[in-house]
Amino acid sequence: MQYAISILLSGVSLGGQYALIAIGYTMVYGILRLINFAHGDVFMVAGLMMVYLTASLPLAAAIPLVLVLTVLLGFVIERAAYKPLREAPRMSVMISAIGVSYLLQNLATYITGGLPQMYPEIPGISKTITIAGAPTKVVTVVTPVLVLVLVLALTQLIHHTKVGMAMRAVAKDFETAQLMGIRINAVISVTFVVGSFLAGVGSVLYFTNYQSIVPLSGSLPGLRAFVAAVFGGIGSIPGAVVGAFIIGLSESIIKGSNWSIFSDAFTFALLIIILVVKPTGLFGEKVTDKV
Amino acid sequence: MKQTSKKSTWMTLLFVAALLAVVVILENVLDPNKNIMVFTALKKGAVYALVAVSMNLLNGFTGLFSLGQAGFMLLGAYTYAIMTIPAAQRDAVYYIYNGSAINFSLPELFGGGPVGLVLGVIAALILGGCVAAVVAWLIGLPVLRLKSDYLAIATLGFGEIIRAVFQWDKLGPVTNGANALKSFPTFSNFNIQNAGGETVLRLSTFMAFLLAGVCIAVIVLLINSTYGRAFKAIRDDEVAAEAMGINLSRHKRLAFVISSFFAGVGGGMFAMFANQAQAKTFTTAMTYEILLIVVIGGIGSVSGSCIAAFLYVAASEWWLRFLDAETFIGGVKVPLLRNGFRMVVFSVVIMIVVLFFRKGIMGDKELPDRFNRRRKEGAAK
Amino acid sequence: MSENVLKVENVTMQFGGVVAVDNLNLEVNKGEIVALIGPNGAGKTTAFNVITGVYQPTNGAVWFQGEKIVENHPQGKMKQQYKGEHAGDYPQVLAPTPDKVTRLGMARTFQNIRLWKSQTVFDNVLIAKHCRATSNVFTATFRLNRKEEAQQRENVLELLETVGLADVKDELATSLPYGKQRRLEIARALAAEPQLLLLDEPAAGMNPQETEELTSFIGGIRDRFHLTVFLIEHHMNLVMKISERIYVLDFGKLIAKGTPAEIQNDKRVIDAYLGVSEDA
Amino acid sequence: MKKFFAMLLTLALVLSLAACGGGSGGSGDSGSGSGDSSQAPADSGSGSGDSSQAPADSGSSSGDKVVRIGVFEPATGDSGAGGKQEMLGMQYGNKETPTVEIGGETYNVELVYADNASSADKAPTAASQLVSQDVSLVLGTYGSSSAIAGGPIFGEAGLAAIGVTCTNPGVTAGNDYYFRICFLDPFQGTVLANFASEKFSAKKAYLLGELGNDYDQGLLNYFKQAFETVGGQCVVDSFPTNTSDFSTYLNKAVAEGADVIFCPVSIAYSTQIVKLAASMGLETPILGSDTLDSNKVLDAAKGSGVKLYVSTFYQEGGSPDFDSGIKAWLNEDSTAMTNNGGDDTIAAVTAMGYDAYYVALEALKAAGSTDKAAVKAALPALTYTGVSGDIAFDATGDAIRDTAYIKTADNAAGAWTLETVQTVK
Repeated sequence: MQYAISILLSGVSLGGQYALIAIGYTMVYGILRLINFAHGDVFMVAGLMMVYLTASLPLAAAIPLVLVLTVLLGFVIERAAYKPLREAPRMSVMISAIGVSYLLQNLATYITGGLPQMYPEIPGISKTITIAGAPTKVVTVVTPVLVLVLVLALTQLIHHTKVGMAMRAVAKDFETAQLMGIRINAVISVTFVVGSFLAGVGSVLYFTNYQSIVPLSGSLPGLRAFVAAVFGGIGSIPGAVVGAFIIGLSESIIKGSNWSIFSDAFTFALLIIILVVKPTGLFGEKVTDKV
Repeated sequence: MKQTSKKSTWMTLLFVAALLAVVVILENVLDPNKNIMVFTALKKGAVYALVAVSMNLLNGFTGLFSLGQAGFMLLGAYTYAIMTIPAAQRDAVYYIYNGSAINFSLPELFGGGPVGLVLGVIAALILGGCVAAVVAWLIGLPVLRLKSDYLAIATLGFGEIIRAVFQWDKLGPVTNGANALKSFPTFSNFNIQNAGGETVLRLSTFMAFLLAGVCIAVIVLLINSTYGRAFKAIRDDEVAAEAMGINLSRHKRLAFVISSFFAGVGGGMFAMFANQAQAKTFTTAMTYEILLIVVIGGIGSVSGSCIAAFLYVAASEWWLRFLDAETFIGGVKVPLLRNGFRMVVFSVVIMIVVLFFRKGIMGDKELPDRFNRRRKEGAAK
Repeated sequence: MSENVLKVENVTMQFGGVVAVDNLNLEVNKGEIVALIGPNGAGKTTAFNVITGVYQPTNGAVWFQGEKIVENHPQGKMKQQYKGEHAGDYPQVLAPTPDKVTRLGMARTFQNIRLWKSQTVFDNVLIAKHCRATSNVFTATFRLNRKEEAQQRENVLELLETVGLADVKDELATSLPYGKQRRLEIARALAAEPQLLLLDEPAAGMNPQETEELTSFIGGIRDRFHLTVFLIEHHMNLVMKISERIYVLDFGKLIAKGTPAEIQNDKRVIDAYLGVSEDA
Repeated sequence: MKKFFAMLLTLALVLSLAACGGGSGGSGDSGSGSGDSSQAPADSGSGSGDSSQAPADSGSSSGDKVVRIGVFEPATGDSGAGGKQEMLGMQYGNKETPTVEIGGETYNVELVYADNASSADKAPTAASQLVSQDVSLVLGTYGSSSAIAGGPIFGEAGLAAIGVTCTNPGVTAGNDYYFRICFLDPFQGTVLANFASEKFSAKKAYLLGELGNDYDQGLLNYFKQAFETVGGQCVVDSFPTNTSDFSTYLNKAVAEGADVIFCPVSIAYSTQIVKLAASMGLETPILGSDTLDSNKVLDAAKGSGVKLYVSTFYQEGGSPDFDSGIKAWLNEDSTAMTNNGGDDTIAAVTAMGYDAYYVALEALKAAGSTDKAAVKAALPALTYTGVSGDIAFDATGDAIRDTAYIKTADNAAGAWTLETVQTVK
């Protein structure tokens, strides 16, 4: 019983953290039709920045600074690596994303010297508590709540502000939105800013739970979050969140079973199955090609 | 038109033959230890060239963005290794599992000795390709219906699944679980030794070039055949291709299977190069490396992929190595140089290529095209 | 029956709640040139897409050379949404892919030109021959199909000469002027050795002189290759001059059929084109 | 113009990140001071700074003869941390004894580095690099699969290699040119299994390793064999590469009612596992192999109630001279300190690297020449008493060792204390 609860708890908190990353994927994909492979690495870099900044700054200053820097990083990546390729074939942009991911990982290896870095303890959420006999951290409980709050705020932003409307328009039809005078680049930048911000928050939660950061720390959570986004229906924010919780829970359950070595394989098998059976995911909209 | 194309075919053949001859001569004339870097880089370059060309067949010529190359290489590498480890060595290699489930080795089945070695190695490589091809056929059924980036992510996931399966200890008696497979024939086994055990003729680099060369030649022949033209039609415009009677699913699967076949052969050759086969080597990072080679060489150019493979290997693992070492010039430490800096510089270079030289080295042209054009321009003047 | 090459029978194509083609019936006889006309958005291209297998019709059947090649009835969600008639008449499901339809002997061109951009004029036509090749991938790779390949190349060259593109055969397809690209698309369709040629607005974007040339060109190839031609067109000059019979589509419905002279005087056609109010 | 702007942005990004890391590199750990790793002034000592590509420096020692020893170690990748610590031992050895008498002449010893990036696909080129630089013998590598991939290259070139801490039997088996000075996986697995049953009277063990890592899986296998022969029961589990969520695994161990947890995983994972165990308040003892003998792991356990036991090659205090010497060096050289993980705790691999360096010197002396064939010929008969014990090679080139140290983490002091010395005959 206690075991089952601990598995559920870990699944829920994982799911929440994946959700925050998955939103970044799903928003970018919705607008640019680009799998932003570097997103997971932005998440990792956010973690590393926290490690380095807390060494010289108090936590209260470091956290906001990390979020600002993460947002800046997302913005710069978009401007430097994706914007010049706006007219290029989709494959080129994706390759550029892979290149950025490669660069961030190598940079992290260079800076950390490949040594695992310990994430600082954050008072309040790092504390260990016991729920129904299962020990866990406060962050586990905080995560789903925070995710809900952020997602609600984000849906408000998307449905009730001008920039949100612009985002929906661009996602629906890139060219037409452009013709209608929507400043595409600004909208895309906002998307990256929001996505990176959420990744930054996600990294604080994630690394408070799993404290060691290595240059590859971002790649696997990133891929899983992407799978979650696809699962929920790419482009749909509620879809990404639901997908993330499903992926987080199922990962946790598989790890708890005797088939734990296939936990990654299972995630990807799930992805392939959903893509083949229902390519639009749980909440995605159907798009037909015109001849 | 016909004449010139025939001529350029001959020129290419001649060029390749000359290249092979140069490789043999160099390998036997140069001091093998002082210049081992050259030959190691050449061998790895040859292997990567083949894999990059096979990826280009899919990504560049058929327009299918697949990221499963490392997975297919893994299949080829394991098949090759399992088929060629000498029976006597099996207990030592599979020491954790108290011996292997498979107790024959192809070179020995073919009678051992030099003939058995050559036949066995070639048969095992082809078998490796076939295993990769069969798996590609199976996963191609569902996956190839997906569009561009979904296909990419699905094949990427497939690579991860394959890796997990091969690392599964229940399959240990066949795959050796997490342990590396080793002791199988490598390129060095093709160096001819005299009775005293001295090497009289070095053919290891030559073998790598020959095998990769033959495979690449077959791919080039395919690309220039009616099927290759159909692939290009699919890449350029799927709807038009289908309207002109090209069966999309059949041709896509064909390209996928053939590409995987050669990735499998390339994987077998990679095992020969790396002296061991271990699932954890064949990561997504490896696929990315190969993809970057394809991009640097030019998507849709076979010769570009070949040139880029050698450049990439040489640059990343040889020429830029000095960036990793802390260096003093006149007693002053050069800033930034330290372990890991090489890869940072390298990835910046890659980003610059991706962003500003999007066509890569060759664009979608081939080497002979370039010469032909120059000749034409010369004639025009 | 053997006389008609193409027969469209009670075809309805419905996208969600929108009926793009409504209970369409038409026939094209051997050797004829038949035009399908109608205002923009009337469902002409959709009809073409149903015939060539790009879309699966919601209901109805398509016959080609006396053989039923397409058939469908409303399924799944469509059962409730279906607004057309004859729902029970087509129990089978036949849904060939476009390539199969082409190999049966039907080739088409596109409204917005779809040439293979990176290929030369010659290769564009040669690739269309692929569907008639008998070689498999091995014989093709190892050049065991030399005879066939040479034969194909020769045919393509002849074809290019017929359509007057032989002098630009090594140019990139996209570097040709617009009129020639249209012509190349037709040549490419011819290379697939069809009995029925479907042309989707072949004169779109052409000036009067080019249209004039095209008119005689279409007639010419029909005679030369013993074709049947079914075309969608807006240029009334061309349509009236060339076609033997005309079908008129408006809002997915067939509103008139007949000879050019009959159509020119049909009140409903004139209303449709001039936009007189609909009673529905 | 736009392109230029984009390029500028990219550059700015790269530089700012590099500066951010460089500026505070190494200070991530408490109490390490703000050791700057990248822009360290040239005080890093000739031992660590020198490399073959430092023409100015080799010029300064002109006149003396130079003998080169290849260092085939990972500086990046999963095993980068361990590789660096192993190199520290060699570097310290080199600093202590920078010259060697060979055939009556004094040679300067120069260490030549090649980073194999902990990866079997980079190992052959790294090995080739060393061969081409004309080294007399090679030391390394941390991580057996790189050793297996590089081994045949050395073999072909007739160059002897001395494995320092590559414990997989496959490294030396079938390769005449590979030697090693450490014990092997079967030995280590058995030692720990016996320890578990003797110390904790454990009946059930939870075994956790990284999927596809031969080191982990090999040890799990031997532990299981040995533990089952003493009447224990094992639950074996593996996690996929790059896993960072270990809570499920630890919970599973608790749920299974395991008496001990055995996780011979690499440093990157073990720090996470130990840290997590600490925050969970896990009471089950954790047993680790030589990879866990790292100050990073110690750091993770510090201040908690985790019971951590590791088997290792060396225990601090085994050689007081060595201990104090290397600590002094670490404290004075900030780069070395950073590479050691930010403090001056001595890892066993460092001691092994140190011994390996001296074995190499002995081999050169015994050979009486810098010729690699002579060095190789001299190795099998060599004996040397290092800080980690007596070293001699058996017929396959493996070290003849029968002793392993088992240490436990003193979480209050943040130091290792010797638990017991296990011997298996």
